[in-house]
Amino acid sequence: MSKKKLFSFLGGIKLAHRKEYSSEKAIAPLPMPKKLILPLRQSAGSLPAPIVQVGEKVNKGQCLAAAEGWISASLHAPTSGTIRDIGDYPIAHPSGLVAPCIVIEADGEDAWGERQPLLEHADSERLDPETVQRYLQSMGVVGMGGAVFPSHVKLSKAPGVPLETLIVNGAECEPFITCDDRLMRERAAEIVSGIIFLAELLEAKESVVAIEDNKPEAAAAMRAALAARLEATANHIRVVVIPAVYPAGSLKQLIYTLTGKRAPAGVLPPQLGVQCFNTATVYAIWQAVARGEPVISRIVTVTGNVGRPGNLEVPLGASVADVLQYAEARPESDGCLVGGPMMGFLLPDYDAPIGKGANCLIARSPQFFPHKAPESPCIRCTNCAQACPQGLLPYEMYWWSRARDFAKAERHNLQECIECGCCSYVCPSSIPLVQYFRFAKDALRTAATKKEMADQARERFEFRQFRAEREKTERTQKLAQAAKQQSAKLAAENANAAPAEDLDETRKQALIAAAIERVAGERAKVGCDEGANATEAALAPNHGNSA
Amino acid sequence: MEILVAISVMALGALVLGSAIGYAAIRFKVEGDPVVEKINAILPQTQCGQCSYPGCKPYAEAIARGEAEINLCPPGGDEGVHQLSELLGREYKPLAEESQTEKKASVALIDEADCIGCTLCIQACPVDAILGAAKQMHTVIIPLCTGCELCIAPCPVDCIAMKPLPETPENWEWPYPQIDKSPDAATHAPMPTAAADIQ
Amino acid sequence: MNPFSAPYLHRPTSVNRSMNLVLVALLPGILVYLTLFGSALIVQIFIASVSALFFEALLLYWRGRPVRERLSDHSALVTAWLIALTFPPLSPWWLTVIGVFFAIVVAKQLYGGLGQNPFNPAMIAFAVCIIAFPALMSQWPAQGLNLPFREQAEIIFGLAPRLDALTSATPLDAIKTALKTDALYDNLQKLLMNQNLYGTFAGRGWEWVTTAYLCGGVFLLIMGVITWHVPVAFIVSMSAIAFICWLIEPSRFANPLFHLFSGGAMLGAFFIATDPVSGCATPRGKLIFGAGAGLLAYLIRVFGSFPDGIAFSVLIMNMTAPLLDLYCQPKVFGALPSMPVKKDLAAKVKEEESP
Amino acid sequence: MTAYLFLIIGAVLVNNIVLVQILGLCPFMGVSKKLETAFGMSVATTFVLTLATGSCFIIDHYLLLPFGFEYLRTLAFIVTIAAVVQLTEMVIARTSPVLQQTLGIYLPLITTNCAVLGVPLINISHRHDFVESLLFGMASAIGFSLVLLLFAGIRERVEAADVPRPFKGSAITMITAGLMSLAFMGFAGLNR
Repeated sequence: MSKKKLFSFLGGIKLAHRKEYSSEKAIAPLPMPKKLILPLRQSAGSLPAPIVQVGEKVNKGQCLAAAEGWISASLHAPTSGTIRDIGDYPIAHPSGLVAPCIVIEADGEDAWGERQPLLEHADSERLDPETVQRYLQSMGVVGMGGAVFPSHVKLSKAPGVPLETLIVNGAECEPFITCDDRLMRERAAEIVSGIIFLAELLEAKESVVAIEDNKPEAAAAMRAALAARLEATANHIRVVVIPAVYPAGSLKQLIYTLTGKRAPAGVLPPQLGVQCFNTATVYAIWQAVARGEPVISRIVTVTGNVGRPGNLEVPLGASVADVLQYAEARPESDGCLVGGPMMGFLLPDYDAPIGKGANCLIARSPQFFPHKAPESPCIRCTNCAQACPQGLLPYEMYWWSRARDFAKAERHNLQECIECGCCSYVCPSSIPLVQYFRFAKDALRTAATKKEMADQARERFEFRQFRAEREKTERTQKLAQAAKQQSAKLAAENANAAPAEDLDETRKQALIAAAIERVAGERAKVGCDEGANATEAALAPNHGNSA
Repeated sequence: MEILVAISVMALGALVLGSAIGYAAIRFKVEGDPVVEKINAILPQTQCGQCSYPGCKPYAEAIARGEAEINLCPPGGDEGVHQLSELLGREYKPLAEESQTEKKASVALIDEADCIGCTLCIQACPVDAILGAAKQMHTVIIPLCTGCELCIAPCPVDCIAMKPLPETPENWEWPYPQIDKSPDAATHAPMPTAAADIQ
Repeated sequence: MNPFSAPYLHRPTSVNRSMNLVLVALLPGILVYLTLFGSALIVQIFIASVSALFFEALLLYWRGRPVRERLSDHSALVTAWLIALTFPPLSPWWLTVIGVFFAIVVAKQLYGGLGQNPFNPAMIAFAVCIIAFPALMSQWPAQGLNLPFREQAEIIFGLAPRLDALTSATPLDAIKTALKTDALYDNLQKLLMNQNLYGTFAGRGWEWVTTAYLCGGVFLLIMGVITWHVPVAFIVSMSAIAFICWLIEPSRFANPLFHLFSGGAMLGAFFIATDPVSGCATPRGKLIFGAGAGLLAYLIRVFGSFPDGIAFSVLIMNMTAPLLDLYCQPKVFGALPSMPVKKDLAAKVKEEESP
Repeated sequence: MTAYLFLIIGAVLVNNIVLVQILGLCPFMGVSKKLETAFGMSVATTFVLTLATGSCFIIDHYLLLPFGFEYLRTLAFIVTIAAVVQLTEMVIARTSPVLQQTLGIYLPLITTNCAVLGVPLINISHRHDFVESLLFGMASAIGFSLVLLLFAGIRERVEAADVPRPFKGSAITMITAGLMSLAFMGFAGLNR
């Protein structure tokens, strides 16, 4: 295996890994809770539409909500039971707001419905990528690293760009989290099968499993699993150990570390001949195509101030409270983080359910998270700029965000911020920089939506005025025409009596009138068509929004 | 005598410069007013007429002519006034007295049971966001509604009400950080422990 | 419920730590200064510190800001010490207080306090006082001033008469006076030749003070409080212009070493121009800022009307800092050299996304 | 050549029209809120000032002096400047409507910008010849533009600062201008 040069990205920080609490705990299943709350929002893009009724009995793995549109993924029942409600419940979100959910009451039998693994039917011949994409969408496979972007979308290749490197992200750079570590240690064979499947499907020239150097056991397990498969060598799949610098697992930084390619804003990895999947996602893809099991559970690391830290296989829809109770969270904990301590969020409501992106629960206590000083003035020490892996100037972005001057914050590339938290971590003034940036970004997003709506309203208002104008002219024209016909009739009556030289004049007038009429008619028609188009155009984006 | 000469010299100078300006006025004539478009782009396009002009464009034209203040648009809010003052270099003013209160974004909803299908609201809607025909029930196309409230007054049976848009995780915004408070001071619900479960 | 955002981990650092390190880094300079030029400096540091803390507390209280919290960041002390070090040690107490007033109240607190002042407070103090009280601000003591401490304190507090005999022209001053006055032209050559009279490179003990500042500055660099950009750019540009002038006419201009080790050059390069608040913060901006400050400091101290140019050069560069920072932004990670390509790619991606 | 150099350095830095001579404060305070408008104003003023010094020199030298109308100088200069500004405004309105709108009332204000009248008068009192007049006019305008842009940069920053309420707005702007003026005193003596 050839050793390739690694690139080290700008900035980044060294963090205490703190994975020791749960890294030696094997994956254990969480006992099935009695009630599961499944938010429809389990992926980026549009919400899937429920296809079950309240009171309906469902089997484990049965589809509950079907994907709507391309960037969307289906949702399945994590266990057998009865649909109790379809309505708004609090979801795991920093706002603590409610969102549409499907509630299942488990019957305790955990009976699987019919499973149709894709590979069983199409084992001999090469699979058509589109079939795989449709299948994965229907199996609800999304990015399990936290971004929950539908995985089937990422199987599309950029036209004309061959896939140089398929990256499997096992970096897991945030402190505390060990779910991918354990998954790689315990289920390496499945992951490797998944990688081979993806590499062959995407015709990747090489595949790289990136693992941070603080997880030697996972790297060893993956290497052993790769060595056991002949296809692994044929497809040039290898394990690369990368230095543990936060945020090494962030997409852009990981691509740069492994390939030296920098992804500019707005350019997706396939454009650079790279595609990246999380290890848990690869595992989920393999479970779907080989066993016909949709995504109905995920590995969640429970750690922090709990009596029994560990890695649990949690059915989707189990509440955070269920998991915390099982892990024996200590009562003096002050809150629970969902996700890592650098990019996760503090959960406002423990009844919120575990979703496809929730990789870690951390019970907070001052022992693990020492109290932070209140914000003091920024002295532009530039520690943040030196830590920023994106090469931004957080102190400038902060200065303008704080003053709510968002345009100037954008002038300093606010939108390029990946919210990794390095700047806030190093800030000597304890400024919650990331929150300022999120605040500013959200304000900008709202302003953009407002602007879009205003533009649409203006278009429609102007069209309405145009229509009113047209109707008015049409009416006057009709009147004029009637009058003209009247006069023409009169003229015709007179024509017989009129002298010969006047005849020419009358004919000319009639010709002109006819021409005017024709033109006017055409214009009205064109206007109508335009109007129809405009209405269609105005309606089209809303279709996307409401869906 | 000298005064006369001086006056005539100045007059001559003025004449020469005046004719130069006159020529320039014709040569560099400006058609239309592109600023109106810029102002109109800032206005929220609710077409609500709360500024006392019939629609956003007429208000924009009035601002460009210097006839209207820039603080007459309640749907545009404080932000809008700031943007206008930036664009035009005019002094910022808080929203005009009668339109002080900024309203939450809301949309019109027709109580479909009461609707008699009179089409009056359809005629009032400036952005064609109401669907329906004579003697048929009408309905508001919610994504198109600007919340201008112009349809409420014409309704003979008062079946139209404004409903604020709900806050969802999708349109939720991160709040401005609390500066003087340590984030650790935030209060938390008690941890769900096994003991709590038994209760 | 007001949510607060990630990250929930923080490195235990504070503003207070870096300010304290700056104070520590000033100590060697202060010690050498004390031994060579008398103990009056201690009194000045005391006056400046007390008045700075007083004004800062007053303004913070008046503005309803947390007084103790803000005072404990020690930024006012840094300003006070810099004022004490740049003012002549025997200047009357009220001069120092006026300087501190302008620094803390006008240049700092009126702009919102720490982190928001566009000009370096200590240098504002120096500039105000040298323009308002030029005579008092150029009374520098001769080396080995051996008045008892008590007497020096009495001079500062106006209890004893000021003695002209105590003061002597600084080397910079002497050379400038000679350069500007034709009558003293021969004198100038003598001054430049007579290296004994002037010590090894900057004369009269000042070289030892500036060397101590240099050591303190290197300490700050090692501790990571400042970056190398400003001091290096400052020293390079000042020696470059000094070297050019010296090469053209060695009989009129002093050598680069003399300039680097006289007056406030080292203090300016490591402690004043590196102020992150009023200076540049981008790497390229810092280089331009340092180079500009070094160049202007040389021009002003050699050709201008003031004995030393550090204060004015830093203030002038402070004015340019916002614009320099705006146009020296570093490249964002992954930014392509040409924008159209990027947009083109992005558009293609969008088409791909929506079949 | 050195004389011209010193003339330029003198006009741009040492005797800066705004910060040292304290002329042209109206646009300095009024149009420095945003960098973009400040840039527009700089360009407009540079253009007008150069043109005004040139035309005023011609008027003075070939019209007023030969006929002994020196006492009409102020009047004649004002008329000339007004005409030049009018022409500039028309050209700008045609070529850049946004610039015209953002400059708003400030473009006609150049007419009453005392710097524009002051520079030709200083030219006369310093007995500059035509080339020197033009150079001096241009250098003064560059000095004006320089400090206007720097001032705009600082003001944008200060605008977002936590300035005590009584000092918000014009007050802190005046203080900033004063401190800038203080800094510019550092250039004193450099042109000798």
